Amino acid sequence: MNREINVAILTMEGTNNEEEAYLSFRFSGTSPEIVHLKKLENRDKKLSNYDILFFPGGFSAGDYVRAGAVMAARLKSSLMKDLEEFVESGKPVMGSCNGFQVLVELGLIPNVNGDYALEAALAPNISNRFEARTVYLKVDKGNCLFLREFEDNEIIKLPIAHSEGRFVPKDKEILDKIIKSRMNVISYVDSRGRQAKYPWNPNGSERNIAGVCNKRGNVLGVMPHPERVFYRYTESDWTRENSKTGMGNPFFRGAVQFLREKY
Amino acid sequence: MVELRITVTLKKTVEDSEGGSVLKALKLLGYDNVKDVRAGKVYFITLSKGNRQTGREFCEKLLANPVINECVVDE
Amino acid sequence: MVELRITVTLKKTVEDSEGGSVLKALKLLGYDNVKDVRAGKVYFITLSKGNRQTGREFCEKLLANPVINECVVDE
Amino acid sequence: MSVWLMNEERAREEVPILGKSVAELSKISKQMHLGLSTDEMSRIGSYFEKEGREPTDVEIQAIAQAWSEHCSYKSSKVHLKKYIFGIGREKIVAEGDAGLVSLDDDTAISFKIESHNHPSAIEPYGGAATGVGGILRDVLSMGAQPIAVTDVLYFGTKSVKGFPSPKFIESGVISGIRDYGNRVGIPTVSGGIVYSDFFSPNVLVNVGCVGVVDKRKIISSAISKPGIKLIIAGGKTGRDGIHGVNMASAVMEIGEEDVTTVQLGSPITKEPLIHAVLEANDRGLIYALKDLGGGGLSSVVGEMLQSGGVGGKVFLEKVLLKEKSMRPWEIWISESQERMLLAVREDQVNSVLEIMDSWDVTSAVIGESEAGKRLRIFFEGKSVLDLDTNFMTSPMLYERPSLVKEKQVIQWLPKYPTDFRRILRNMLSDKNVRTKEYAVRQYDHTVRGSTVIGPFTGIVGREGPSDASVIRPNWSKETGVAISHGSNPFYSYIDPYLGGRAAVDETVRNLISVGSEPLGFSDCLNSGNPENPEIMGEFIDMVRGLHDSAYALNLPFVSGNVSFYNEAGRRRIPTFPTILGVGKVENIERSVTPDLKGIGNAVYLVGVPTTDMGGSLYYRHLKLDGGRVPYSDPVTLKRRGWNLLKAIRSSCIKSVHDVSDGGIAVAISEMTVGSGIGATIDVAPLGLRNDFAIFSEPQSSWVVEVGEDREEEFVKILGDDTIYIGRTQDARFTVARGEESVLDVDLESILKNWKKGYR
Ligand SMILES: Nc1ncnc2c1ncn2[C@@H]1O[C@H](COP(=O)(O)OP(=O)(O)O)[C@@H](O)[C@H]1O
Ligand SMILES: [Mg+2]
Repeated sequence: MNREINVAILTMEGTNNEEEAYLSFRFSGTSPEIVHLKKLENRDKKLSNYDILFFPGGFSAGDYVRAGAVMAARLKSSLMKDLEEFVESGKPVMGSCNGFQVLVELGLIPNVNGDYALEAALAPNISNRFEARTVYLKVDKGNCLFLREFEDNEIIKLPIAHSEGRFVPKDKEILDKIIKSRMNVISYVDSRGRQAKYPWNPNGSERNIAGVCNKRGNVLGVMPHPERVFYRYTESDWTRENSKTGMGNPFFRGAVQFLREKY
Repeated sequence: MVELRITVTLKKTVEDSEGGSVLKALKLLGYDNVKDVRAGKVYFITLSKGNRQTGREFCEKLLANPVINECVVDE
Repeated sequence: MVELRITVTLKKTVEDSEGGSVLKALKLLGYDNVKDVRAGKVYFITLSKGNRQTGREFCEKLLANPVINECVVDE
Repeated sequence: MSVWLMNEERAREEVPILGKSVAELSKISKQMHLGLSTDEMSRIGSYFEKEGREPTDVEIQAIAQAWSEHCSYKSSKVHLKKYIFGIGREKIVAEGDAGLVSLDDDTAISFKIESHNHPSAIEPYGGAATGVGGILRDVLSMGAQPIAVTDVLYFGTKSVKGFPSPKFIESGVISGIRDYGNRVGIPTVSGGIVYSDFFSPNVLVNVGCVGVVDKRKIISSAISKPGIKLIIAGGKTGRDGIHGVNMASAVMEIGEEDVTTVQLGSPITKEPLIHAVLEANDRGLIYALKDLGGGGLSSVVGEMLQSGGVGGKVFLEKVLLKEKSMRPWEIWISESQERMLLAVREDQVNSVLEIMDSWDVTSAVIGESEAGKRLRIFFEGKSVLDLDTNFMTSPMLYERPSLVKEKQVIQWLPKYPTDFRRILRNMLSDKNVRTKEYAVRQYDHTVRGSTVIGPFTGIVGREGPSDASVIRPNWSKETGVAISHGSNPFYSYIDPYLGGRAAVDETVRNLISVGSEPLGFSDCLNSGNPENPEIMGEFIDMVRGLHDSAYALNLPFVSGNVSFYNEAGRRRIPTFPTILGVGKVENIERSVTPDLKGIGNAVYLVGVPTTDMGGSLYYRHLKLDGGRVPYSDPVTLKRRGWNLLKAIRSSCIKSVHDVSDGGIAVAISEMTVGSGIGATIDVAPLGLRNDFAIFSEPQSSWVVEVGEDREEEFVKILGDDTIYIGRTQDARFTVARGEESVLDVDLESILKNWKKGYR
């Protein structure tokens, strides 16, 4: 793809990570746009005009009912077909934090059975508190296009900030399929890269799941926030480390590379 | 065994953002027949012994803030 | 006018962290008689017209995620 | 609340005051919850005598709002003018709801700290939440994008009969800040939590906000032309918060629960409102702007018109209401949250309304400015207020009697301690020292992706405290904004003057510690009843202290607030300031954190221990009078601080931590927490007894880790202000005096004690 890459960053009242998502995309060489859900609902804007769709974090509609529930319900009632088409065209779709919650509520993640039914939920953290800190994560990238710039099994650190991040699959069958298809691409680990309990697993997620990619590899949902550590200077321990770029940077680079090669 | 249901809501005089946000969402989903939504919390508490009075103590000591909340205990 | 009460709780199979922390807090307050606490949300919804079925639609479309939630509608 | 009604008709009501006796006037003031003195009531009387008519309820309520202590600073203004307002004026870029200093050629920093003490005492959750909401609006009012929220909290430790328990207050306040700040999407990055029975039951919630604005886009709040339209945007107007300012201007009584003043705030109404206002400003569509806080529309419209020298008219029925039955005076003074008033040129009104709508924000045109000096309010066609704006917005100022009580200063000399390790452990696990992660980790500090230094830094999983936070407001620039606070109620209790100086010192120390140059302060002044001469005396002492330090540093106070009447129950709070300071980090790459960076580096002390132990943590633990409060000399602070800054900028320094509660022993311990690296120091060069050497809290002091090959350069920059005290090492923190061992403690036990209560 030689033309501009158009990114839609979806927003409504309460989503509040659109700024850092916007900047991360802009500094990755794309043309991002913050799009209010209203404009899609009333057909002022069309999803199909974008190359990447990003669901930012925050508290859409206050997260009052359940994280992501209101935004997902609105999207489902007016835009589900467009969303399915977007996903099926193979274009990259990503959601972080509240965005992940919305993707799960929409049935776009994990979607192991391919019918966009609800197969999982993000329940309240086992600690029953909001948790804001940096966590260690292991990347098992599989075919996920957002993760292609990482080494396999690479240990990374990203910030989290959520109170409903406990990944719960509908049943064992769904969980097995997720694992078998290597869709659990990002997991919480301890400082030595081992699966471990709280506090390393900050929310009590099943199998320490922090991020899930769909089978095709183009839809990624993650609880941590790659868009907040685009540069190394916003990593919480950057004064002790000598990394070159922020650990969130490769997510965006990956998506851009993918589009440039594929289209 | 005693089973209590304790419902904690905001007093009518206090603005309920959660209820408001649900109202707005339901309307946007096309339900024009929804007139009002009040949101609250509910606790199902199992006691080995006790009664509604115990429930009222829970309200007072932990579950509700009398300045903003109403607390109803059902057995 | 129809008044619905919709109660949304976590399924028994899903660990209820809020209920757990209320249980812990009540025990710390000295209530050893408390055996179990389940926490949930409740919505009081006023409709100009409708019935329990409408309430069930609200559960499905917005208020509950069947993977983790139970949703009960009372009129 | 008993709504005071003359009769059941909704529109204009007359309040007969002409020719009334003093006693009758006082009764009217009480009944209507006006909080006006009889002097003030008489002054209103003579104004209306000249007008030849009785006032309406709307008029009387409007005047009461404008003349409340909260809105008018009538007891403090004289002193603020004398001591605070004049300092460092050339450094102030603009003033208004918040104050501005310059960050770089194009950008200014807008910031302010404010108390929300009274609302939080009545309803901790809503009080704290709306405190955050209010301070965000102040910063937004200048056209600035908020980049950080801060909160300094003072909790009681004892239950007081008739008031909520300290635990209830604490968890309510913290949840309120969490739920509002997180939802609105501005990181809460700095603050403090202090526990003392001073604050039982008078909890103090001081909240700050910092924002940035393009200098060409700073918005004024003054309207100086006729025909400018007034647009109210954001939340709807309800009965909530009526008479909030009058409540904050009186002593709280036991069991007082005036429900109409309780609000919880709606962060998801605010969140899009911030976007919408900033977009309108970016497109140059805002002529003037102000937020609706204390006093509601009444204060805001009055001040916007008066400061620009015009009059105006408002149609109250155009205001979007939550409840239809509201009376005109209620609409006019309602303090409903999440509202902004935009003044917009007529031809730009539609564009502004469209922007609001595109963010799903409700808005309405409610009036306009007019030539002249009259403010006229109409409701459904009837005139309900017609006042001279100058009269309305010029309250009586008081120079209340003050009395400075001579306090005797006593210092006990404690027995020489036998177990330094135990003392250190107790200090580290003291609620005022140990980690505040149980609260602060519930606040999102990374949202907006610009937090360069957050509240905790170091190895992931075992982070220690940082001294100031640093935000990078523009991803294309290297510049950072440093944010920190200073306050010490323990010092101020003993000596409000030196306490004031120490608060400035701490703020500056923290800002220097991360490698920033301090630019200015905002001050939140907490006190008791100003009608008590002794308290007024303390107040004056405090502002003199602030003045003497800030003047010597030539750093301005660009904004702030005064909270009197914090004296419910038997105990009142000390008179003391919370200072919010901002600094400039030239290049974020050079900013530093307190966690030690490597084994074998040199450890230097900048500063010298002191024998002034008044209010120190060590003496508080001993429960002994410590004598004079540590003395801060701004000249020394300036020399040491700015030299240290030079050293940081030339990269000589690996880590820095300022010396505060618990002295250098606690400072070094905290440096080991986030790093897992220890230190061995020798206190022989410091003189003094060992306990004074390591536990005293000298002002203008820092512990510094210097890279092995940079020592010479460092010492050259700091000169006599620095003393070599030891080196970093593995696994232990040890203190010796020559051959004699004073303290030896392993890092795990430091970590455990400091993290007590978290996890
Ligand atoms: N209530 C609070 N809100 C936000 N940040 C806080 C709060 N309390 C403490 N912090 C932050 O946590 C860090 C450590 O705080 P503290 O232990 O009080 O350190 P210090 O005594 O050096 O100020 C600081 O960065 C401080 O700004
Ligand atoms: Mg400090």
